[in-house]
Amino acid sequence: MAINWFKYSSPASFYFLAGKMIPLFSIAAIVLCAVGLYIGFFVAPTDFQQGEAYRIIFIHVPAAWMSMFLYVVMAMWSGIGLAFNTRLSSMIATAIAPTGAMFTFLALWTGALWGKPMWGTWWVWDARLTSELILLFLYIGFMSLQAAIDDPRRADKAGAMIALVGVVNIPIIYFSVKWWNTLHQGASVSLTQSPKMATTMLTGMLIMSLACWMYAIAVVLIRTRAIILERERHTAWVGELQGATP
Amino acid sequence: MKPRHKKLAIIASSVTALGVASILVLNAFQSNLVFFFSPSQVAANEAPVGKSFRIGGLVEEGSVKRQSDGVTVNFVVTDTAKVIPVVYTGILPDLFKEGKGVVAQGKLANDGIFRADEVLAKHDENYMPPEAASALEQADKARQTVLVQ
Amino acid sequence: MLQGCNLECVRGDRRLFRDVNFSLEAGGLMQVQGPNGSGKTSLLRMLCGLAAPAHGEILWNGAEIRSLGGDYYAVMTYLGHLGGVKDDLTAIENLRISSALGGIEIDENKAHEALQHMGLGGRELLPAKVLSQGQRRRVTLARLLVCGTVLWILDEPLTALDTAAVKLVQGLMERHLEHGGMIVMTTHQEIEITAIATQRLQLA
Amino acid sequence: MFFWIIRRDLLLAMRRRADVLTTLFFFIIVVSLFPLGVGPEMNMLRTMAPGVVWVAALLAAMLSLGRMFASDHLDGTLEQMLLSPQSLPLLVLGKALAHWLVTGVPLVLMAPVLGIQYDLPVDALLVLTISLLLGTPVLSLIGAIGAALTLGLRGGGVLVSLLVLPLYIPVLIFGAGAVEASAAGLGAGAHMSLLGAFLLASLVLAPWTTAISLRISME
Repeated sequence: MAINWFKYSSPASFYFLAGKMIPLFSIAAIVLCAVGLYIGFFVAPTDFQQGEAYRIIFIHVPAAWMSMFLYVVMAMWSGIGLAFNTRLSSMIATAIAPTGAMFTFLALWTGALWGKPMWGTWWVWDARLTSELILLFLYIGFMSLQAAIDDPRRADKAGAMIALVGVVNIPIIYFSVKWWNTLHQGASVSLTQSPKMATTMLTGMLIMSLACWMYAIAVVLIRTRAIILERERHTAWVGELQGATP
Repeated sequence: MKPRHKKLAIIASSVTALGVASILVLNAFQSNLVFFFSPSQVAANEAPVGKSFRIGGLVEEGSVKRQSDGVTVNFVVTDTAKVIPVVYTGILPDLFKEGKGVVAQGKLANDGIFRADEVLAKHDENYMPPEAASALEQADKARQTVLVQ
Repeated sequence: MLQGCNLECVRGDRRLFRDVNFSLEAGGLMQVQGPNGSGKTSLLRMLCGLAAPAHGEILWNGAEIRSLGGDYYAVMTYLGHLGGVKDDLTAIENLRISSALGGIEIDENKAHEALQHMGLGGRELLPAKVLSQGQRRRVTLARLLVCGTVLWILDEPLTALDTAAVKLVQGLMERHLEHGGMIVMTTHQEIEITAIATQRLQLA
Repeated sequence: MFFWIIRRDLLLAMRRRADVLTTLFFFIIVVSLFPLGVGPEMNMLRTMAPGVVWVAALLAAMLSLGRMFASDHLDGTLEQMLLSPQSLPLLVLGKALAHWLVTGVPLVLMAPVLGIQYDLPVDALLVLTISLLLGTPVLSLIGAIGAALTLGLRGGGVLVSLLVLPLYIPVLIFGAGAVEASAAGLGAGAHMSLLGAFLLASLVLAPWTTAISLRISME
């Protein structure tokens, strides 16, 4: 292909490319979220055993998926930054962390709200819940470590180490419901089996996941742009940018 | 030792250590690291004696009986092989129904009745509208009738 | 042969230096000069492989030093401005451990000799915390007597030393250069070392 | 070389006995405070004991983590280690082992005595000691990663706990779980074999990770 990918790996060109993409992803996130919530609240039928309370699934499951997915993506970009010394990938990893932590917190919170009426408890120390809590701690550790280091290069690399060490937790979260007898139910959607949900419910959930995904991309791009500006503030192109918009 | 040999020795011992570690993990998973025990495990004396633990299974159809005080409930937990009678005083979660999953924490008394301090409902990963559920149930029944015939 | 090509150093937001080039042959001495904060220590840390240059490469006999790893560390001795002397260990223990870290294990007698040569006779068994600054520096420099490496990278080796010790160290360096060794050093003092090739690297 | 490092660190610890004893006394005091706080009800104390001893061990190990590399960093010895022709992961393994010998082993030896305060039966004391014996080296090894990453940072002490404690959770769960399982008559085999797996895996992976982290922090 004729596209020069390396061109976009320089912070300056990525800055402008991201600027153009942010509106697209933001609009996609808003539209998908509206559609997903509409399906979730008005179209999807009542569940045969949980009644209306199951509708929290439309936020809970996408948030939980994103919390794990974003961690893997963050570790991957960190690892690339560590291995190939590419500044941009480390910046993206730094930008992902707060969003990932937000989704982890959301998954835990909505899970508690769901657990109280259904299971009869806000919280149990079963393997799924505990490992998801550890994930939140890992995000927090990553962010605090980076915040404590003044030299951005060292911050990137040190963060990458903790992100990569923490990756072992992801399969533990995912498979915890299979490996141990947990109170948490198993996965309703998986690659190998047909989904164990009614089609409209599944559609709503998938659309909400897509919405969360688009939202995450948009926010991460915005945050990456801010990080780029901060780190490159002494370069000529940022100077020109400031000159252009006084 | 030459540096090259030293390196090989380090790699070999690392791989061995990781291998043994995975064997140990697999070994552990065959044993009893669980959130709750099934009635069969309790019957096989795999559950703790005289200590608080959790049992999990299905609430047997037709076994739920409310006592006269209105808050004490008797029911039977089954995993289709073995059963454990349970007594519990307190508020039950909404999802607690006959034929559905349940996890109860408490102690097994000498009379073989499990005295629960806490009862949690465990639901499965199936989500569908009630009509679909009843249709499925009917299909299931129909199939069983066919099998019986 | 040690070569630096187009080296650039960035600390935080500031670029300390760029396009630094040099080439150091056997028997050569390179003196790195420049005012405080010009990046002398940073350059030395790059040359010994502790820090990576923001740009450019450092070659030892034609190979990038980072790819050589332990093979490079085996022929190089770096003495930073922190001496690596432990307060709670005696001079002799300090010397034996630091040279063992450098890959050469020496016995008590050899360590004794080296310390004596550095003018620390009779103080070998005192814990380092009771030694003066200059004496601690001598313990650090005693490593040069036992290390047996080709390339010495010395960050301000002469600070805190009295005139006698400065002479001693200069003599040590001269002998090292005569035997085909190489030295990269920073110093604010005037030094009198005769070498076949002395070069000065000025950092702005 | 490996043994040189261990010998050196043990020698240093000998000359600074106060540091070692502080950690041990911290452990003893924390464990002894709980019965005072929750009251002398023996049944409750017996159930709490494994958790309390393990949490105290975690905290004690973490308190001493700061010292693992800090003094070597301050006096320049750490630079020498990084520039040693010896393999850095091996040196790190030596340092972690020395850290364990100095802080972990005293805790393991002290634990049965403290368990008596909690009226633990003899077989539970034995399981507790074995679980600590398997688990405390893991604390030193994993802690080394955190100590290396936070080297020379402001507020490194608090930060290291934020990084390391989540990674300690599995050790805590299965370490304390071993005692509970054996007290419940289930046998602690599964827990022990998991702790053993943690130990072996961290023996291989932690020194290597710590070595990379040290190079990052020293750059």
